[in-house]
Amino acid sequence: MSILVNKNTRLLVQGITGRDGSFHAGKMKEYGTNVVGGVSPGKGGQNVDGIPVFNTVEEAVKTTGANTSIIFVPAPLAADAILEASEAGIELVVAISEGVPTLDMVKVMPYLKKNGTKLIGSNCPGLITPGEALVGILPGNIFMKGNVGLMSRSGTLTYEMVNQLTTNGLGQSTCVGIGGDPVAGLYYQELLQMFEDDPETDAIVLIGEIGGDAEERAAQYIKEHITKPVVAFIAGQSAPPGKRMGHAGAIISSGSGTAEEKIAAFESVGVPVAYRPVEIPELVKKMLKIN
Amino acid sequence: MSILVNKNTRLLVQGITGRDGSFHAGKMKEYGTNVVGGVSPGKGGQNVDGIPVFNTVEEAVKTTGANTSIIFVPAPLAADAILEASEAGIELVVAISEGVPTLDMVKVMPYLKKNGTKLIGSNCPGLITPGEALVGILPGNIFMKGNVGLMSRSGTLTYEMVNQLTTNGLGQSTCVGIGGDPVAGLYYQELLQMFEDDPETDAIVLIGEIGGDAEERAAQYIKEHITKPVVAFIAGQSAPPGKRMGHAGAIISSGSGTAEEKIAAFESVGVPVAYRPVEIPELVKKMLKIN
Amino acid sequence: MKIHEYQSKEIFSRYSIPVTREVVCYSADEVCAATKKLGLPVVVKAQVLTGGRGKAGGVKLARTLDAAREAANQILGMDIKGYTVEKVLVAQGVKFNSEFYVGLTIDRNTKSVILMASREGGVEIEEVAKDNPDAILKFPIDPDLGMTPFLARKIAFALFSDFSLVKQAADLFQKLYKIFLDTDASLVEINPLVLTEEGKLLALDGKMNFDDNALFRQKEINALLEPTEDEIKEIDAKEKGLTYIRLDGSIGCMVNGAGLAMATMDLIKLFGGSPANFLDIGGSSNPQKVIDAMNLLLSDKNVKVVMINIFGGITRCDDVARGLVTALKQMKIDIPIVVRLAGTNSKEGLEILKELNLPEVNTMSDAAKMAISLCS
Amino acid sequence: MKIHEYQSKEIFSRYSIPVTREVVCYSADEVCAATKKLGLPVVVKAQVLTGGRGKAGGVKLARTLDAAREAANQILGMDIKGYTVEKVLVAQGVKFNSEFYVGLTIDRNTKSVILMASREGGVEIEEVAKDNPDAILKFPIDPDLGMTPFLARKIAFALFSDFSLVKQAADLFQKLYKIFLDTDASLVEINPLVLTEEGKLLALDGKMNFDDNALFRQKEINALLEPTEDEIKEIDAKEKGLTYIRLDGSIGCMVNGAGLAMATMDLIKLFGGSPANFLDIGGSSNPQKVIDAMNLLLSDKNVKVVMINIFGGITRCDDVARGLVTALKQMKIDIPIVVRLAGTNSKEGLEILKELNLPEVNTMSDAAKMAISLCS
Repeated sequence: MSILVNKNTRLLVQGITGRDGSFHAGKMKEYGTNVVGGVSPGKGGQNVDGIPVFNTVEEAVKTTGANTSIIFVPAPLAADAILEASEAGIELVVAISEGVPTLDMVKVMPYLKKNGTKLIGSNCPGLITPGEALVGILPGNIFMKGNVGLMSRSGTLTYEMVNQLTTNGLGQSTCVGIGGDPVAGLYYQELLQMFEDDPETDAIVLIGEIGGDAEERAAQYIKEHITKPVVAFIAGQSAPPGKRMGHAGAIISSGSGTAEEKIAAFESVGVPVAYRPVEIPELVKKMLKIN
Repeated sequence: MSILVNKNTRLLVQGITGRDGSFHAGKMKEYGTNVVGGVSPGKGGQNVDGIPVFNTVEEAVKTTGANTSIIFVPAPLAADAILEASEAGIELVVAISEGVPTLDMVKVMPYLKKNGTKLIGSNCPGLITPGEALVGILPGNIFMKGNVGLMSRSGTLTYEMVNQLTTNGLGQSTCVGIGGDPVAGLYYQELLQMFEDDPETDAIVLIGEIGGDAEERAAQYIKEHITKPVVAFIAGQSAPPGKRMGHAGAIISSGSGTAEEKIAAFESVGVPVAYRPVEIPELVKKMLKIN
Repeated sequence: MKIHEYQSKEIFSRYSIPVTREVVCYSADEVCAATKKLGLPVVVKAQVLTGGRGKAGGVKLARTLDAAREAANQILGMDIKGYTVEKVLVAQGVKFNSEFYVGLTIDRNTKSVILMASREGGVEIEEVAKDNPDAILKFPIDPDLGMTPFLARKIAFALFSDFSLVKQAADLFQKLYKIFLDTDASLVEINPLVLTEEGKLLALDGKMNFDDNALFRQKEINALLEPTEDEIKEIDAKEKGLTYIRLDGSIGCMVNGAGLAMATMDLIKLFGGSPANFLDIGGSSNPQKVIDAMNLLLSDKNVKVVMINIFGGITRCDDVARGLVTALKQMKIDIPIVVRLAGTNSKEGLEILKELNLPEVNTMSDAAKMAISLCS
Repeated sequence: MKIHEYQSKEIFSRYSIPVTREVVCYSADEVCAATKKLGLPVVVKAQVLTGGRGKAGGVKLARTLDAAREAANQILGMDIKGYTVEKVLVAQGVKFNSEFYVGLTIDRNTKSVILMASREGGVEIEEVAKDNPDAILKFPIDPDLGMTPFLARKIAFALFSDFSLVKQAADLFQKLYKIFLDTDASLVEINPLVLTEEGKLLALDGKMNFDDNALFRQKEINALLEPTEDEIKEIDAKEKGLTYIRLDGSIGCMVNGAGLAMATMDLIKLFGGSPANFLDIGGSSNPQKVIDAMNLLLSDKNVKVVMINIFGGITRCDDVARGLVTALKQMKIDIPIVVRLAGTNSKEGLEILKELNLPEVNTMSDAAKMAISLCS
């Protein structure tokens, strides 16, 4: 098991002929992901690293049986690419593109819901089920197969955390970078439930950030629906109010969305919070009663 | 039983303070329909014929438990009234308003589908389950309770047909005027299936018109899904090509949608077609083996 | 509502859709001047609000100035399906490699706008639809999404393989959809859309129809209305709440409801008569409407008998009867009238009519037969 | 991106939303002239791109011309949260009966635009949200339907009982939503929306923020950008692919990824140090970016130590190392640098760095502690 991506993932790379698209298509293939095709309008018939390129997602899906798609197209075109994937019957869309206008994402959401398409991102590093499939820009080599599920709003901070887990002998079932945009696809709640339902996941690491109230909602959800142990980390405890820290999510204003509030929310529902990344593996081991 | 409206119908009249709205609200109440409220923005708190008036459909539904709504508002406002009913949780909306712009209706449809709201019309005379509920502008006195289901794209032609049935001792389970607009709610197929599933309906009368291919599609649907006897009538056999006969539906052009084609479609699937209204009761009796 | 080819193409131009260079002309002299301006060859095309002008000889290619003048003389004043040609469009002659069809209209089944496209343009698309339906590609457009870039591209890839053409076509489809929405169209059509020798897509012809129900919010489109005499009558009627269409027969019909009106005409025909018109007096009744309807009906001098068929629903039979009595008192009517009343307040209506001494009929069939017998 | 009150209200006006009559002024003389034009009383309001100007004394009512001049003198040049007031808005004094709040923003949870409205306007809405959350009504807007007339009316009925006000408010809500979409806003706010003694709704104040990601397609909005000096630095940084925010500490940070950057700052603080900035060098790496980042970081003279924390994903550690070597060769850097490399190509990176003779650190914690010790 695991969640969302695995050996049965048949991946399409939208924007495969671009700089990032071609680079990461190669990396994902190298990792062992079943990359079945790429899409780049006007480049149909070519191939990138042996991966066939199609003009439209529909054509690519028909030919390759792709069920998952990763999007590297420029931000102004990303929403359209997501819609194209959904319309063609792709089940999971992972949008890496950074800088997508928020109202584009707002417009996309009802259509995805109608079609039952799952979305991760935009502006996210993707996800990985170690040893099975890497669908994203994560550095595959730091991951290790195991029973810890991880979700995070941040990219490199995730790598840091995963590195801590792996070097401490804690492998991962699936790690998901959900991205930091104001309007994004799958979020803490949905992923918590998926990890809860996944027999291969025994503990969950949730990495949050200042801004918004997603962590507070996640804490509430954990209280009501999650039986597996969860440990959390919140980045941005030192951030000054009213400053945007790179992610749209990471903004504190008017006394809501602060690290203190989020930490309190988790602790009030029995979720231990790490103050330093290095504490994460310790907490997980404690929850799983591993020495 | 019966379909769509019955003793459990709790009806709201949108546009109840208008000329047509107030007149027909009274008529429907007089017939015995459970008219629980009306809506007219700015007139909340008043009453029409003892029927309480509300400012919004939401408020009306909360107060009265309405499950069905009939719309008499002017055509430019009709689509918005339909959306308002759907958003407030109304299950069946009957839009009488004539002259609604087609693109307004196009815009409305996905929302109704998402909400599971059933729509009849726009530009329709409504429907009746004799002895239980009249939701429309049909003249209640010509109907008689019985086992013939009837659906029609036309208003007064329906009355003519019903009159033929009633005076020949053939009562009706439910009669539905589906309206003649290019984009309308429930149509032949959906209603055929409802009548098929209704234990109180033993035969079905389908009254069609020239223009479009709805009758051809209905014939195909009957062939594949309907086991109860169906008889049909097509108006417009004498209409000259290229002329619009009042209903948007009733236009023939370029050799498709003619009465001949529609009649042939029905006859090819074993549905007898009446050439004069007076033949309808004869055909129904024959199908039901009544003398 | 329909508009002329040149008007459709003016709208296309406003949305930066490439069309032929062209000039509308009302005389042969204007055609010559336009030809000089555009350069030879030119195509002279009748501008009439009906189809089939090609078959009727309303489109001519001219390779010389004299030929242009001759074409103008032939086409101006020509009668095409009852429409007199009062203006022609003089368009630059364009060399092209292939012809395509693109049309947007409302699809009753998907309840959305649908784009139809075909590689077999330049011919009557209805014939293609009949003979080779697979040659017409159909793409319903999700009303919530509209014509997204990916959909426009998908359609374009289905027609073209060259990516430069795909881009041109996708852009065109998005613009056409925008035009459709912006103008409340019921049809937007380019046939043919040609691929010129220079590798450009260009609208050689253009056709637009509009949703009459939406004209109230389309002032600019409404201003383009050019009704024929018959249509003016129909429009006047509509303003009075009546739907009137003139036909060729001798039995004037006045009916409430379009379906019943058609069924009445059908019955007259079935029994060997010929209806003079379609006249629907519509839903809610009032006596003035009946008077207006009677006046309208009798303005057609071919009418030898009037048959009135009312099934009362909203329309109350007593109102109709009262209107009829008033109308007949005001007007000198010297032709026979047959009235059949049924439904709401029919008894009261028949009582009111007694003073007119009309023949007694009970059913539609009786009324139709009576009207036919009084006609001959 | 933020704009001034007067700019927001200019946009409102363009959509026919009633606002106070008002003039922007840059000097006390201009304020006097404006006061004469508008008539007494007037309100003089600081125009700065930050909140809390009321508490800071940046808003004054003037009942005489002298008072207006005095207010102008007091407010112009005033410092509000680090922003110097360079212009004031002189607005007509309006008599009103009650104050409301209306705001539109993005709701992460419903993934749609949400309209918030309250009868408790005129005060800090965040305080209302905390003390009396039920006093703020929230209506998410279906992106497929938009602000339909019925929704606008429903919201309006929730605030007003007088139908003339309901109609005014519903109209206002539809316009505000249109502004939100048309301008790619992230916030559109009227606080207070007042009900004047004449029974009209009027925007007394106005606030708009915009989605930075959409500025590429909002040329007009983009032209309104008025960055402060710090912001100019941030914008320059962004153009180079860097996200830079200046803070008050002494440890200059260079990190890849916003989350890791924040975690790095948190760690420095946790160990008793103080970060001088947030600096995210972002995703894909190239040496020039590191040089730019280094230049940017060192332009802050408070920086006493540089701490570089890179976890290689897309960003390859050898690229960062190469950039660093190049940068250090080009620049004269006389303060200590601590570099921690992990992830993709970290070994290669560390190898490249050897020639710089930097202190050796392995973990984030080690690096933070080392930076702090080098700082004192």
